[in-house]
Amino acid sequence: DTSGKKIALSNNYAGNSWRQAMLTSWDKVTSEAVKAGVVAAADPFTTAENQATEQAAQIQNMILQGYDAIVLNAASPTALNGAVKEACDAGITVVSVDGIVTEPCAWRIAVNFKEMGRSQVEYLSKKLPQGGNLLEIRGLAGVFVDDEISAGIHEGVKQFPQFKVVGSVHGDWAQDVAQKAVAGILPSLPEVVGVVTQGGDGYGAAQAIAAAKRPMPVIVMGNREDELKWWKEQKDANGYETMSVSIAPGVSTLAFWVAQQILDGKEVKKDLVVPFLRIDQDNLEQNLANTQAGGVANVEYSQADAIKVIEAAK
Amino acid sequence: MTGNGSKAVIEVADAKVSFGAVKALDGVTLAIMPGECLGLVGHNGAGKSTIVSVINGGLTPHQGSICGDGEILARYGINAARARGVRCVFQELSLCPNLTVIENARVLHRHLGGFGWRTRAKEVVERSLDAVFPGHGIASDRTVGDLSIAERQMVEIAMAFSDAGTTPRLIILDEPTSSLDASLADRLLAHIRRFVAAGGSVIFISHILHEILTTANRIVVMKDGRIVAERPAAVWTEQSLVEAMGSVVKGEAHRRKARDLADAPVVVEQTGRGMPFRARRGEIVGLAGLAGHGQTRMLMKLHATASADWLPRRDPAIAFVAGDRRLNGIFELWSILKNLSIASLGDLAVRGVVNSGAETERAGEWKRRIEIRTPDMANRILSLSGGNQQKVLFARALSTRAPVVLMDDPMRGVDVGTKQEVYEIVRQEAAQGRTFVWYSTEMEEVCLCDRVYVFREGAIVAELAGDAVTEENILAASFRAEAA
Amino acid sequence: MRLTVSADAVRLTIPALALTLLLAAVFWLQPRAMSYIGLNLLFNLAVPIALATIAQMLIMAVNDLDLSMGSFVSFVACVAATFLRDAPLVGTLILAGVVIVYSVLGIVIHLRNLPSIVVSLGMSFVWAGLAVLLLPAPGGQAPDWVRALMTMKPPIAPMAIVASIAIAILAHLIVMRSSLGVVIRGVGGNERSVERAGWSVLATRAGAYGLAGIFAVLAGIALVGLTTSADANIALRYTLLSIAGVILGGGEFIGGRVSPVGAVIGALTLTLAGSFLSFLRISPDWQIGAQGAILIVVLALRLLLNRIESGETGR
Amino acid sequence: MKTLERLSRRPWIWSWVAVFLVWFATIIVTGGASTLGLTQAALTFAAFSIIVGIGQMFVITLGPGNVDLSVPSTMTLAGTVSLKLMDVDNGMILPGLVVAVLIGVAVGLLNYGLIKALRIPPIIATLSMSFIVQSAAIWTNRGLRIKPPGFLAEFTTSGTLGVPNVAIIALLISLGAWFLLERTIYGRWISAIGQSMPAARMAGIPVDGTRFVTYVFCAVLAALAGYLLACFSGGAALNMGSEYLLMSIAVVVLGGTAVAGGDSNVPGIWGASLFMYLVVSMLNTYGLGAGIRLIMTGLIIISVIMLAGGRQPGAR
Ligand SMILES: Nc1ncnc2c1ncn2[C@@H]1O[C@H](COP(=O)(O)OP(=O)(O)OP(=O)(O)O)[C@@H](O)[C@H]1O
Ligand SMILES: Nc1ncnc2c1ncn2[C@@H]1O[C@H](COP(=O)(O)OP(=O)(O)OP(=O)(O)O)[C@@H](O)[C@H]1O
Ligand SMILES: [Mg+2]
Ligand SMILES: [Mg+2]
Repeated sequence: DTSGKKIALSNNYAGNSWRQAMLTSWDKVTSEAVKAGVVAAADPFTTAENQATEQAAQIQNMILQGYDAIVLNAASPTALNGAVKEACDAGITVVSVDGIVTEPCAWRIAVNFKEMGRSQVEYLSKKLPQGGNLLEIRGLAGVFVDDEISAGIHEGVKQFPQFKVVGSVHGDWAQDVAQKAVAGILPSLPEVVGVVTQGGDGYGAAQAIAAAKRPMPVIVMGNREDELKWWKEQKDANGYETMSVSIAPGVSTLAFWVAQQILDGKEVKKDLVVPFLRIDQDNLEQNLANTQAGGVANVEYSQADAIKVIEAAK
Repeated sequence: MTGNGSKAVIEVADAKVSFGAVKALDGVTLAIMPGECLGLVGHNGAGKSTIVSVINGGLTPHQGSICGDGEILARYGINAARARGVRCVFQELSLCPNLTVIENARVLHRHLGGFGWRTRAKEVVERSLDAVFPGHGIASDRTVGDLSIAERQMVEIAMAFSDAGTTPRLIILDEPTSSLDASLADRLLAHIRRFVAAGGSVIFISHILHEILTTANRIVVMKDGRIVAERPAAVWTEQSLVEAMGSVVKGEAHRRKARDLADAPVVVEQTGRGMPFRARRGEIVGLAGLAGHGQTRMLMKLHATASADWLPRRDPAIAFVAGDRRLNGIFELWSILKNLSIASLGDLAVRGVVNSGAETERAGEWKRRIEIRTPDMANRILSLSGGNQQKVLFARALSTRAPVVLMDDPMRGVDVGTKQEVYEIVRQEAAQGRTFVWYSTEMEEVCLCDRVYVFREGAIVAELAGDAVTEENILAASFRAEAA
Repeated sequence: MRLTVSADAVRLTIPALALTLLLAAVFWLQPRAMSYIGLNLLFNLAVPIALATIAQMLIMAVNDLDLSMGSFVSFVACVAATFLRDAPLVGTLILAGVVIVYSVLGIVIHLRNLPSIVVSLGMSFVWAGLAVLLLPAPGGQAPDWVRALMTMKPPIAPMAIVASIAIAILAHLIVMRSSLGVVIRGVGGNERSVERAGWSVLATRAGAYGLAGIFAVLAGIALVGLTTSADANIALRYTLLSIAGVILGGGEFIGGRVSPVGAVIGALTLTLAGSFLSFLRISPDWQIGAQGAILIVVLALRLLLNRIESGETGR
Repeated sequence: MKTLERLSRRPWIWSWVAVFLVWFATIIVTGGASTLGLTQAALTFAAFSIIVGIGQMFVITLGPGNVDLSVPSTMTLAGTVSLKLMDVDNGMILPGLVVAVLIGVAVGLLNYGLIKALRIPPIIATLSMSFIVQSAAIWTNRGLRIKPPGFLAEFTTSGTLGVPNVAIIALLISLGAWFLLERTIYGRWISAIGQSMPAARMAGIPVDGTRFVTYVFCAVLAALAGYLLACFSGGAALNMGSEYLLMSIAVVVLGGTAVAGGDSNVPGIWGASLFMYLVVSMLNTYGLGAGIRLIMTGLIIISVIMLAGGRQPGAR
């Protein structure tokens, strides 16, 4: 019985649509759970700036506030370990998700970001068997997710040597930054057949390429509504084909249920994996219809989903 | 050399210094003997401060040599000068306002360091303050920024006379009395005489001639970067000094005839502690009293009430001539021209756009009118000497249409000739209906006013009008409260 | 002598009162914080901030501003989590080297009469780049001795409090009591007069920057001791935090008016303000805005207390 | 020779020299084939930094400590709110613009209100305000990306006679700013305030009014830039302004405006903005990693200021 337990969400960043979708999902799912008496409280907290130090302080405050579990989307996989350890020592269950932490006492609900990067190249190799030049758009330098996805992409290129990454820019996971960076490097690039991305940057790249009046390469999308819509327009106009992949913001709700299960005394393995959310040519319309205008394609999880994930890991 | 046996403390021979086209020093030879007070006078921009910088080691002349005690000093710099006991009180205040008096002493005396320096510095400063300005009432742990200008000047002077390891031998005082009232100035002059009698040397620069005449042993007159006359003090008179400086003698600054202005409308008014303040149209109202007794504060308050902070006024109500020009007078990055026109831009602009032709013309007019010494009004304001900068501030205020002009001891560092001209301008403007509120530390100026308010401890304690405006009456009023 | 202390104390009362009020509010909201462990949790992340604030204060004392503080502390954290642990000698040499770089920056800024804001802006890119090269992805591990030091449990008061007091005293001795400190502040107050007294302003500025470098290095090391590992972006917000801390503590941008004890109090206040907010449980939409609001409130408090104080002393 | 010497004393010349060097180094990689594309891209993206940079320059001119840190969040709020209001409707373009400008006015008003009422340093006041404004942006539509009206999207991404439209807008704003600074009383006033606030007050300048207008002006330009950027990049994002915090300050100071206040110049903003964009493009083109890229950017900034600094500012 967890009806007396309090769970907190520690979030390090709220400045983009993905994180906003995550917060919305959290609110939707947990407020029902609280109403149903499953848990006593499920409060979300966001730091003002995207910094590990501020999030560490936030976790320390949660310890003082007496939460029983903390769901954590971490600014850094390692820099919060000190605070997480303190929380564990205080008897608090810590479940990290999306941005996971390496501290052994915490649970991790991880997305295989490497695989996410590799699968993009794999997809391209099926679409463009003859290979060609790729442009890579990276995220924010020095952030774990950026490094992982990029490593996956380069692994993929090694696996499919017909591809060559001829240019690499940092788009900071933002459409406008990506647009700017791509526009700057594009004039000096040879013909590009594919653009591999990290999410949130595909539409910006498409705009920059269109502005330069170049043939449109295959741009891997990141599940944003504007990306999907653009894709749909292109598809209708000239049969444009690509795929879209990202992690669903709703994973926070999965973490919520996992934390609830742990508090309930269930045996749960420390490392759980969630699949990423992939959209393909055939299910584009369906996904687009389900995505809020201006939002991110999303999946929310139920208690049953959580139990399934936990069982699968055993 | 000078030929009277003993060797000069410092001797500068044929020093030349130029700043761009301006020849600040054009071959100056000057020797300071032990046990003498050398008076140095000259119009604004004559090169007095520049020769001081050379002697002090802060400025290497482009040509010429410096000797000390008979030997040529090849590598002369600030530290060499200090090691020889040369100390300087600069024309502009040069303490660190954020430090306490003690800490300033530490900065000034490089060799005061080591464990427990605070105690030693405190001793050094207080001893010297007590000696120069007995009964000064300045606590040595106060932050300099909290002191009044007069107090800061006192501290600075006392520091120069203080002895922390190296005995001061030559003390240079560049207009030290400009912020001091008469009684403090007297104390300083007395101390200079004592110091000189004990064998020390002093270079004393002032525009207040009687101070020089009563204190110096020998007086040197500078003009346009050269020494034009040098005689023992006893043979100089105020008259002959002024003549030597090149100013036309206007005789005693004559008092204007007492006018009856009782019917003129009151244009500014302020009540507070003490007697109310009131100024009528066309009147010259003086603010007197010992320095730092609330006169400047009163001016600031008058200015604040009559000037707009949010919306520009179509007709300026009040203009201000600053005394502390570094702090609230000049704009250092700008040319002389822009500095002059800033307060009257409203008249020189059409719909907010400045008419640069009219601006240049207006500036040229004022350059002639009060003789700003510069080849080109487009030069930077900092290329002017202190007194000339002050003239620009005058021109700035007078060129507005404001019916009231506040003056915060504006003649600081202005030479005698210019002063006479400015007095004349003030008189003319007053006759045409402009009101002047004039704070001055110089009695002569206060006596030019139609009416005088005497300040004491932040309040007006006396009002003197017409023939009652005399030095004796003002002094009496200034000190009356003390006696009470 | 006694008077000096009390004059300083008067200036300190305002930030100190702000801190006390905030602390009282936090205790009222969350009585659990009123314990040894609670205080440690509230304040331990303030220790590196306090050190960075002192570093910033030293730079501000000579009328400069360091916009690279955050990326420099991040860089130091990266060095501490890698070299300092794996090859202590190399790590120490690197850290000594960057302190020298800081001094050199002071020299360059002085000699070429450059705006410190631009130079440090440029340096912030350089430090960030070096940090990314050193740790492309977050990682590394704090040296054990650092970890041990930062998690020490001294008797009576928690480590966070002890360390803050120690930092305040040390900085006070250096900046307010030592001759070097006086000259550094003198340069901020009136550079020309310091020069005329025969001091080398160049050397003084180099000294101030070097000292700031040392404190910033300590901040980076302390930070790694708390977080156990580093990343290239770990302390970016220290730039603005350190400036805000100095201001909160009664310091000023120009004129060499600084207060080390005030700066430490300012850093503690800023940290506490964050905690105060999370105890209030504001709607997520407005949590970021509330951080702004609390800064405003704390500063308004400073103004209010200032008014009261100036009313009392009649100044 | 004379002109060369006079030119070398202009504070903005160094950023322009740097621009040409970097531009040349970049196009040489492709043997000049990328000239037109790169130049157009540079003009397009520099335009946004120019617009926010000009506003920031006016504020920085007000003297030490004056800086507006709320620029990024103002851009975000103006972008999100106006795009939400226009809701892809071409007929709502003007109301959208008006709302963006009003947001700028409101932020500027609050900024100066805080500075004045609480007497806190502008750097702290605007930082606090930026948090509040950012929250307001989150609160209005939680970061949903709404597309701009078709006409605006088309207008902002295309050009006239080969010159990007946004660059033309930036040019018009720059000309206006230059005129304000060099020819009007207002320009004199901010320069005077920047040199010495007490002196400005004593010279009869309405100090508060002038500073207030300047902060509003800066916020309005930021809002305008946010509006344009949101239209240009196909929707407003919550983090769309974040780059422009350091950028707006960097272009001002690199452009030769005195950080100590009182002295500003518009051509330098253009040089510096183009430079900041081209440097990143150049390093990307050369395929350098993020670390090296950052280090190079920093070193180049320092070298430019070393070349430009140490000069004796001429009489103005
Ligand atoms: N600035 C950031 N700092 C840290 N993590 C981030 C940042 N931006 C995105 N992430 C993380 O990177 C991963 C991918 O996020 P994603 O890029 O899909 O969102 P997003 O691009 O920011 O959304 P949006 O469309 O609008 O910009 C997620 O784990 C997300 O939380
Ligand atoms: N730093 C400088 N740059 C350019 N010109 C200077 C500089 N310092 C002094 N001058 C010029 O040198 C000349 C001598 O100046 P100085 O300050 O020595 O005059 P002064 O006799 O002290 O005048 P005052 O009585 O007004 O103080 C003046 O014409 C002045 O304009
Ligand atoms: Mg994104
Ligand atoms: Mg002089």
